[in-house]
Amino acid sequence: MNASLQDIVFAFLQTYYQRMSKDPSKVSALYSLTAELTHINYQVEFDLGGETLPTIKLTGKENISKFFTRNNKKVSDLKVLIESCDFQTTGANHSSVLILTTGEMFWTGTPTYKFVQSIILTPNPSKNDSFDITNDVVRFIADNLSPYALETIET
Amino acid sequence: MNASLQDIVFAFLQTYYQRMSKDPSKVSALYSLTAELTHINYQVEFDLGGETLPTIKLTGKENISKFFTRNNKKVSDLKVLIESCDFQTTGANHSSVLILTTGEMFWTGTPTYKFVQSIILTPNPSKNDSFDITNDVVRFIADNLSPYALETIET
Amino acid sequence: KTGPSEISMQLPLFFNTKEEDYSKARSKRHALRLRILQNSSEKEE
Amino acid sequence: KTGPSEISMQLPLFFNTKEEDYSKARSKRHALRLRILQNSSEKEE
Repeated sequence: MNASLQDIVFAFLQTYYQRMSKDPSKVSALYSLTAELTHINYQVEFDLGGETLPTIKLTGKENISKFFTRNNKKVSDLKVLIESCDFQTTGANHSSVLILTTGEMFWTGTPTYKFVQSIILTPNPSKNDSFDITNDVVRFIADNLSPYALETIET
Repeated sequence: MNASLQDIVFAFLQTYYQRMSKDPSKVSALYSLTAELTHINYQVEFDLGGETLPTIKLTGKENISKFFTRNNKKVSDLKVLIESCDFQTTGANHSSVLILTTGEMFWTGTPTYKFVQSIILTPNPSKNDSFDITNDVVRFIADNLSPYALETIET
Repeated sequence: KTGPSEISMQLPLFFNTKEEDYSKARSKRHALRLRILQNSSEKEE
Repeated sequence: KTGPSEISMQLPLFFNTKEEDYSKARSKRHALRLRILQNSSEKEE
Protein backbone atom coordinates (compact mmCIF):
# COMPACT_ATOMS: atom_id res chain seq x y z
CA MET A 1 0.00 0.00 0.00
CA ASN A 2 1.68 3.12 -1.18
CA ALA A 3 -0.57 5.64 0.56
CA SER A 4 -0.09 5.24 4.29
CA LEU A 5 -2.72 3.18 6.05
CA GLN A 6 -3.87 6.24 7.96
CA ASP A 7 -4.42 8.20 4.74
CA ILE A 8 -6.53 5.33 3.37
CA VAL A 9 -8.60 5.24 6.56
CA PHE A 10 -9.03 9.02 6.66
CA ALA A 11 -10.02 9.20 2.97
CA PHE A 12 -12.53 6.40 3.55
CA LEU A 13 -14.18 8.15 6.53
CA GLN A 14 -14.54 11.38 4.53
CA THR A 15 -16.14 9.55 1.58
CA TYR A 16 -18.40 7.46 3.85
CA TYR A 17 -19.84 10.41 5.79
CA GLN A 18 -19.92 12.86 2.87
CA ARG A 19 -21.96 10.43 0.81
CA MET A 20 -24.40 9.88 3.70
CA SER A 21 -24.91 13.60 3.96
CA LYS A 22 -24.95 14.46 0.23
CA ASP A 23 -26.50 11.40 -1.44
CA PRO A 24 -27.66 8.49 0.76
CA SER A 25 -28.75 6.48 -2.28
CA LYS A 26 -25.07 6.27 -3.35
CA VAL A 27 -23.82 4.92 0.01
CA SER A 28 -24.52 1.29 -0.89
CA ALA A 29 -22.11 1.58 -3.83
CA LEU A 30 -19.31 1.50 -1.22
CA TYR A 31 -20.29 -2.02 -0.09
CA SER A 32 -19.32 -5.42 -1.52
CA LEU A 33 -22.01 -7.69 -2.99
CA THR A 34 -22.25 -9.88 0.13
CA ALA A 35 -21.40 -7.21 2.73
CA GLU A 36 -22.89 -7.37 6.25
CA LEU A 37 -24.20 -4.18 7.88
CA THR A 38 -25.41 -3.58 11.44
CA HIS A 39 -26.67 0.00 11.52
CA ILE A 40 -29.16 2.33 13.28
CA ASN A 41 -32.72 1.01 13.09
CA TYR A 42 -34.26 4.17 11.62
CA GLN A 43 -37.68 2.46 11.39
CA VAL A 44 -38.03 2.68 15.20
CA GLU A 45 -39.01 6.01 16.80
CA PHE A 46 -35.93 7.53 18.52
CA ASP A 47 -36.14 7.50 22.32
CA LEU A 48 -34.74 10.99 23.01
CA GLY A 49 -34.58 10.26 26.73
CA GLY A 50 -32.62 7.02 26.28
CA GLU A 51 -28.83 6.50 26.17
CA THR A 52 -28.69 4.04 23.23
CA LEU A 53 -30.48 3.39 19.93
CA PRO A 54 -31.59 0.02 18.52
CA THR A 55 -29.70 -1.46 15.57
CA ILE A 56 -30.74 -3.69 12.66
CA LYS A 57 -28.68 -6.30 10.77
CA LEU A 58 -28.69 -6.48 6.95
CA THR A 59 -26.85 -8.73 4.50
CA GLY A 60 -26.10 -8.03 0.84
CA LYS A 61 -25.67 -4.89 -1.24
CA GLU A 62 -29.31 -4.87 -2.38
CA ASN A 63 -30.76 -4.82 1.13
CA ILE A 64 -28.18 -2.22 2.12
CA SER A 65 -29.17 -0.07 -0.85
CA LYS A 66 -32.88 -0.27 0.11
CA PHE A 67 -32.02 0.58 3.71
CA PHE A 68 -30.13 3.80 2.90
CA THR A 69 -32.62 4.89 0.24
CA ARG A 70 -35.69 4.26 2.41
CA ASN A 71 -34.17 6.20 5.32
CA ASN A 72 -32.47 8.90 3.27
CA LYS A 73 -33.91 11.82 5.26
CA LYS A 74 -32.51 10.64 8.62
CA VAL A 75 -29.29 9.38 6.99
CA SER A 76 -28.55 12.75 5.39
CA ASP A 77 -29.19 14.47 8.74
CA LEU A 78 -26.66 12.26 10.61
CA LYS A 79 -23.90 14.23 12.38
CA VAL A 80 -20.83 12.55 13.84
CA LEU A 81 -17.86 13.30 16.08
CA ILE A 82 -15.07 10.71 15.83
CA GLU A 83 -13.08 10.64 19.10
CA SER A 84 -10.74 7.71 18.43
CA CYS A 85 -9.75 5.70 15.36
CA ASP A 86 -7.66 2.51 15.55
CA PHE A 87 -6.76 0.46 12.48
CA GLN A 88 -4.86 -2.73 11.62
CA THR A 89 -4.19 -4.64 8.41
CA THR A 90 -6.04 -7.95 8.06
CA GLY A 91 -7.19 -10.58 5.58
CA ALA A 92 -5.29 -12.39 2.82
CA ASN A 93 -1.67 -11.08 2.76
CA HIS A 94 -2.75 -8.19 5.00
CA SER A 95 -4.35 -6.34 2.09
CA SER A 96 -7.60 -5.57 3.98
CA VAL A 97 -8.05 -2.97 6.74
CA LEU A 98 -9.84 -3.31 10.10
CA ILE A 99 -11.03 0.07 11.46
CA LEU A 100 -12.37 0.65 15.00
CA THR A 101 -13.82 4.11 15.72
CA THR A 102 -15.54 5.50 18.81
CA GLY A 103 -17.41 8.78 19.06
CA GLU A 104 -20.78 10.43 19.30
CA MET A 105 -23.68 10.61 16.83
CA PHE A 106 -26.64 12.97 16.74
CA TRP A 107 -29.34 14.37 14.46
CA THR A 108 -31.12 17.72 14.40
CA GLY A 109 -32.77 18.21 17.81
CA THR A 110 -31.47 15.04 19.47
CA PRO A 111 -28.92 14.62 22.29
CA THR A 112 -25.59 12.95 21.46
CA TYR A 113 -25.40 9.13 21.48
CA LYS A 114 -22.09 7.39 22.21
CA PHE A 115 -21.21 4.71 19.68
CA VAL A 116 -18.46 2.34 18.56
CA GLN A 117 -18.08 1.16 14.95
CA SER A 118 -16.00 -1.61 13.40
CA ILE A 119 -15.50 -1.60 9.62
CA ILE A 120 -13.50 -3.93 7.34
CA LEU A 121 -12.30 -2.63 3.95
CA THR A 122 -11.33 -5.29 1.43
CA PRO A 123 -9.56 -4.60 -1.91
CA ASN A 124 -12.03 -4.41 -4.80
CA PRO A 125 -10.94 -7.18 -7.21
CA SER A 126 -12.00 -5.26 -10.35
CA LYS A 127 -10.75 -1.75 -9.42
CA ASN A 128 -7.23 -1.82 -8.02
CA ASP A 129 -6.33 0.70 -5.37
CA SER A 130 -9.96 0.85 -4.31
CA PHE A 131 -11.71 -0.90 -1.43
CA ASP A 132 -15.17 -2.30 -0.70
CA ILE A 133 -16.80 -2.31 2.72
CA THR A 134 -17.37 -6.00 3.53
CA ASN A 135 -18.32 -5.44 7.22
CA ASP A 136 -19.82 -2.50 9.05
CA VAL A 137 -21.05 -2.84 12.68
CA VAL A 138 -22.40 0.02 14.85
CA ARG A 139 -23.07 -0.47 18.58
CA PHE A 140 -24.33 2.24 20.94
CA ILE A 141 -22.82 2.51 24.42
CA ALA A 142 -24.92 3.33 27.49
CA ASP A 143 -23.48 5.67 30.10
CA ASN A 144 -24.64 3.35 32.93
CA LEU A 145 -24.30 6.22 35.39
CA SER A 146 -26.61 4.97 38.12
CA PRO A 147 -24.79 2.97 40.82
CA TYR A 148 -24.77 -0.80 40.22
CA ALA A 149 -27.52 -2.52 42.18
CA LEU A 150 -26.44 -6.05 43.11
CA GLU A 151 -29.35 -8.15 41.82
CA THR A 152 -30.57 -10.21 44.73
CA ILE A 153 -30.44 -13.56 42.96
CA GLU A 154 -33.42 -15.60 44.12
CA THR A 155 -32.03 -19.08 44.73
CA MET B 1 -20.05 -23.69 9.93
CA ASN B 2 -21.92 -26.40 11.77
CA ALA B 3 -21.78 -24.89 15.28
CA SER B 4 -23.80 -21.69 15.21
CA LEU B 5 -21.77 -18.52 14.88
CA GLN B 6 -22.85 -17.45 18.35
CA ASP B 7 -21.60 -20.70 19.87
CA ILE B 8 -18.21 -20.20 18.19
CA VAL B 9 -18.00 -16.63 19.49
CA PHE B 10 -19.07 -17.65 23.01
CA ALA B 11 -16.61 -20.57 23.14
CA PHE B 12 -13.85 -18.25 21.95
CA LEU B 13 -14.55 -15.62 24.64
CA GLN B 14 -14.47 -18.31 27.36
CA THR B 15 -11.15 -19.70 26.12
CA TYR B 16 -9.63 -16.22 25.66
CA TYR B 17 -10.44 -14.98 29.18
CA GLN B 18 -9.90 -18.30 30.97
CA ARG B 19 -6.41 -18.56 29.53
CA MET B 20 -5.60 -14.99 30.57
CA SER B 21 -6.63 -15.81 34.11
CA LYS B 22 -5.16 -19.32 34.37
CA ASP B 23 -1.99 -19.21 32.20
CA PRO B 24 -1.07 -15.92 30.49
CA SER B 25 1.96 -17.50 28.83
CA LYS B 26 -0.45 -19.69 26.78
CA VAL B 27 -2.54 -16.78 25.47
CA SER B 28 -0.24 -16.11 22.51
CA ALA B 29 -0.93 -19.64 21.23
CA LEU B 30 -4.38 -18.33 20.20
CA TYR B 31 -2.85 -15.84 17.75
CA SER B 32 -1.73 -16.33 14.11
CA LEU B 33 1.94 -15.89 13.21
CA THR B 34 1.45 -12.36 11.83
CA ALA B 35 -1.41 -11.27 14.12
CA GLU B 36 -1.79 -7.62 15.14
CA LEU B 37 -2.65 -6.77 18.77
CA THR B 38 -3.56 -3.41 20.34
CA HIS B 39 -3.87 -4.08 24.08
CA ILE B 40 -3.52 -2.41 27.51
CA ASN B 41 -0.09 -0.88 28.01
CA TYR B 42 0.72 -2.66 31.28
CA GLN B 43 4.19 -1.06 31.36
CA VAL B 44 2.61 2.31 32.25
CA GLU B 45 1.48 2.97 35.85
CA PHE B 46 -2.38 2.85 35.95
CA ASP B 47 -3.98 6.26 36.55
CA LEU B 48 -6.68 5.21 39.03
CA GLY B 49 -8.30 8.63 38.84
CA GLY B 50 -8.51 8.60 35.03
CA GLU B 51 -11.30 7.32 32.79
CA THR B 52 -9.17 5.51 30.19
CA LEU B 53 -5.95 3.50 30.00
CA PRO B 54 -3.18 3.78 27.37
CA THR B 55 -2.79 1.01 24.78
CA ILE B 56 0.20 -0.40 22.92
CA LYS B 57 0.38 -1.93 19.42
CA LEU B 58 2.24 -5.21 18.74
CA THR B 59 2.72 -7.26 15.58
CA GLY B 60 3.57 -10.95 15.35
CA LYS B 61 3.07 -13.96 17.61
CA GLU B 62 6.53 -13.67 19.16
CA ASN B 63 6.05 -10.09 20.37
CA ILE B 64 2.57 -11.01 21.56
CA SER B 65 3.98 -13.94 23.51
CA LYS B 66 6.61 -11.73 25.21
CA PHE B 67 3.92 -9.16 26.03
CA PHE B 68 1.61 -11.62 27.85
CA THR B 69 4.46 -13.40 29.61
CA ARG B 70 6.16 -10.19 30.79
CA ASN B 71 2.86 -8.84 32.18
CA ASN B 72 1.49 -12.14 33.46
CA LYS B 73 0.66 -10.83 36.96
CA LYS B 74 -1.63 -8.02 35.72
CA VAL B 75 -2.99 -10.20 32.88
CA SER B 76 -4.05 -12.97 35.27
CA ASP B 77 -5.74 -10.37 37.53
CA LEU B 78 -7.86 -8.93 34.68
CA LYS B 79 -11.62 -9.03 35.34
CA VAL B 80 -14.18 -8.31 32.62
CA LEU B 81 -17.90 -7.67 32.19
CA ILE B 82 -19.09 -8.03 28.58
CA GLU B 83 -22.21 -5.87 28.03
CA SER B 84 -22.72 -6.34 24.28
CA CYS B 85 -21.37 -8.70 21.65
CA ASP B 86 -21.99 -8.24 17.91
CA PHE B 87 -20.54 -10.57 15.27
CA GLN B 88 -20.51 -10.94 11.47
CA THR B 89 -18.87 -13.37 9.06
CA THR B 90 -16.02 -11.92 7.00
CA GLY B 91 -12.99 -12.78 4.89
CA ALA B 92 -12.58 -15.27 2.06
CA ASN B 93 -15.93 -17.08 1.51
CA HIS B 94 -17.15 -15.70 4.81
CA SER B 95 -15.17 -18.25 6.80
CA SER B 96 -13.71 -15.70 9.25
CA VAL B 97 -15.57 -13.98 12.11
CA LEU B 98 -15.58 -10.31 13.11
CA ILE B 99 -16.48 -9.80 16.80
CA LEU B 100 -17.26 -6.41 18.42
CA THR B 101 -17.68 -6.38 22.20
CA THR B 102 -18.24 -3.55 24.68
CA GLY B 103 -18.03 -3.73 28.44
CA GLU B 104 -16.01 -2.86 31.50
CA MET B 105 -12.59 -4.02 32.68
CA PHE B 106 -10.99 -3.83 36.12
CA TRP B 107 -8.24 -5.31 38.28
CA THR B 108 -7.99 -5.83 42.05
CA GLY B 109 -8.44 -2.42 43.72
CA THR B 110 -9.13 -0.39 40.56
CA PRO B 111 -12.35 1.29 39.37
CA THR B 112 -14.07 -0.08 36.25
CA TYR B 113 -12.84 1.13 32.85
CA LYS B 114 -15.21 1.16 29.86
CA PHE B 115 -13.77 -0.50 26.78
CA VAL B 116 -14.63 -1.68 23.27
CA GLN B 117 -12.82 -4.53 21.52
CA SER B 118 -12.76 -5.75 17.92
CA ILE B 119 -11.41 -9.24 17.17
CA ILE B 120 -11.12 -11.17 13.90
CA LEU B 121 -10.97 -14.99 14.02
CA THR B 122 -9.61 -16.67 10.89
CA PRO B 123 -9.74 -20.45 10.21
CA ASN B 124 -6.45 -22.13 11.15
CA PRO B 125 -5.18 -23.71 7.90
CA SER B 126 -3.55 -26.69 9.64
CA LYS B 127 -6.24 -27.50 12.25
CA ASN B 128 -9.71 -27.54 10.75
CA ASP B 129 -12.59 -26.38 12.88
CA SER B 130 -10.23 -24.19 14.85
CA PHE B 131 -9.55 -20.48 14.53
CA ASP B 132 -6.58 -18.13 15.03
CA ILE B 133 -6.88 -14.56 16.24
CA THR B 134 -5.46 -12.44 13.38
CA ASN B 135 -6.63 -9.06 14.82
CA ASP B 136 -7.34 -7.87 18.36
CA VAL B 137 -7.94 -4.16 19.12
CA VAL B 138 -8.88 -2.73 22.55
CA ARG B 139 -9.91 0.93 22.96
CA PHE B 140 -10.98 2.56 26.25
CA ILE B 141 -13.89 4.98 26.25
CA ALA B 142 -13.94 8.14 28.36
CA ASP B 143 -17.18 9.09 30.10
CA ASN B 144 -16.73 12.75 29.00
CA LEU B 145 -19.20 13.82 31.69
CA SER B 146 -18.16 17.44 32.05
CA PRO B 147 -20.15 19.80 29.80
CA TYR B 148 -18.58 20.50 26.41
CA ALA B 149 -16.66 23.78 26.46
CA LEU B 150 -16.70 25.34 23.00
CA GLU B 151 -13.00 25.98 22.39
CA THR B 152 -12.68 29.64 21.56
CA ILE B 153 -10.76 29.17 18.34
CA GLU B 154 -8.19 31.94 18.11
CA THR B 155 -8.31 33.12 14.49
CA LYS C 1 -29.99 -9.48 22.07
CA THR C 2 -27.59 -10.11 19.25
CA GLY C 3 -27.45 -13.72 18.17
CA PRO C 4 -30.20 -15.93 16.77
CA SER C 5 -29.93 -18.69 19.40
CA GLU C 6 -30.23 -17.39 22.93
CA ILE C 7 -29.25 -20.53 24.82
CA SER C 8 -25.52 -20.10 25.31
CA MET C 9 -24.66 -16.41 25.43
CA GLN C 10 -26.68 -14.54 28.10
CA LEU C 11 -25.44 -10.96 28.37
CA PRO C 12 -24.03 -9.38 30.48
CA LEU C 13 -21.20 -11.92 30.86
CA PHE C 14 -18.77 -11.92 33.78
CA PHE C 15 -15.24 -13.31 33.16
CA ASN C 16 -12.71 -14.01 35.95
CA THR C 17 -14.82 -12.14 38.52
CA LYS C 18 -17.80 -12.38 40.82
CA GLU C 19 -20.62 -9.83 40.89
CA GLU C 20 -19.45 -8.52 44.30
CA ASP C 21 -15.98 -7.66 42.95
CA TYR C 22 -17.57 -5.91 39.97
CA SER C 23 -19.92 -3.99 42.22
CA LYS C 24 -16.96 -2.76 44.34
CA ALA C 25 -15.01 -1.58 41.28
CA ARG C 26 -18.16 0.01 39.86
CA SER C 27 -18.82 2.02 43.02
CA LYS C 28 -15.24 3.38 42.80
CA ARG C 29 -16.07 4.58 39.28
CA HIS C 30 -19.38 6.03 40.50
CA ALA C 31 -17.59 8.09 43.18
CA LEU C 32 -15.18 9.49 40.55
CA ARG C 33 -18.12 10.40 38.30
CA LEU C 34 -19.97 12.24 41.06
CA ARG C 35 -16.84 14.28 41.81
CA ILE C 36 -16.46 15.26 38.12
CA LEU C 37 -20.10 16.34 37.88
CA GLN C 38 -19.97 18.29 41.14
CA ASN C 39 -16.77 20.11 39.97
CA SER C 40 -18.35 20.99 36.65
CA SER C 41 -21.57 22.31 38.26
CA GLU C 42 -19.53 24.40 40.78
CA LYS C 43 -17.67 25.97 37.84
CA GLU C 44 -21.01 26.94 36.25
CA GLU C 45 -22.29 28.79 39.41
CA LYS D 1 -2.78 9.59 18.65
CA THR D 2 -3.11 6.41 16.67
CA GLY D 3 -1.38 6.55 13.31
CA PRO D 4 2.28 7.09 12.49
CA SER D 5 1.79 10.15 10.25
CA GLU D 6 -0.03 12.94 12.04
CA ILE D 7 -0.65 15.23 9.10
CA SER D 8 -4.05 14.15 7.86
CA MET D 9 -6.13 12.76 10.70
CA GLN D 10 -6.38 15.17 13.65
CA LEU D 11 -8.80 13.77 16.22
CA PRO D 12 -11.49 14.57 17.21
CA LEU D 13 -13.03 14.72 13.72
CA PHE D 14 -16.36 16.39 12.98
CA PHE D 15 -18.43 15.06 10.05
CA ASN D 16 -21.52 16.82 8.63
CA THR D 17 -21.70 19.19 11.61
CA LYS D 18 -20.28 22.36 13.11
CA GLU D 19 -18.97 22.55 16.66
CA GLU D 20 -21.96 24.70 17.71
CA ASP D 21 -24.45 21.98 16.67
CA TYR D 22 -22.39 19.39 18.52
CA SER D 23 -22.24 21.55 21.63
CA LYS D 24 -26.06 21.94 21.61
CA ALA D 25 -26.64 18.17 21.30
CA ARG D 26 -24.01 17.54 23.96
CA SER D 27 -25.68 19.87 26.46
CA LYS D 28 -28.94 17.94 25.93
CA ARG D 29 -27.05 14.77 26.88
CA HIS D 30 -25.49 16.54 29.88
CA ALA D 31 -28.92 17.56 31.20
CA LEU D 32 -30.14 13.95 30.94
CA ARG D 33 -27.05 12.74 32.80
CA LEU D 34 -27.51 15.20 35.65
CA ARG D 35 -31.10 14.06 36.08
CA ILE D 36 -30.05 10.40 36.25
CA LEU D 37 -27.38 11.12 38.84
CA GLN D 38 -29.69 13.29 40.94
CA ASN D 39 -32.37 10.54 40.88
CA SER D 40 -29.86 7.91 41.94
CA SER D 41 -28.49 10.04 44.80
CA GLU D 42 -32.07 10.80 46.01
CA LYS D 43 -32.75 7.07 46.12
CA GLU D 44 -29.66 6.57 48.32
CA GLU D 45 -30.82 9.18 50.93
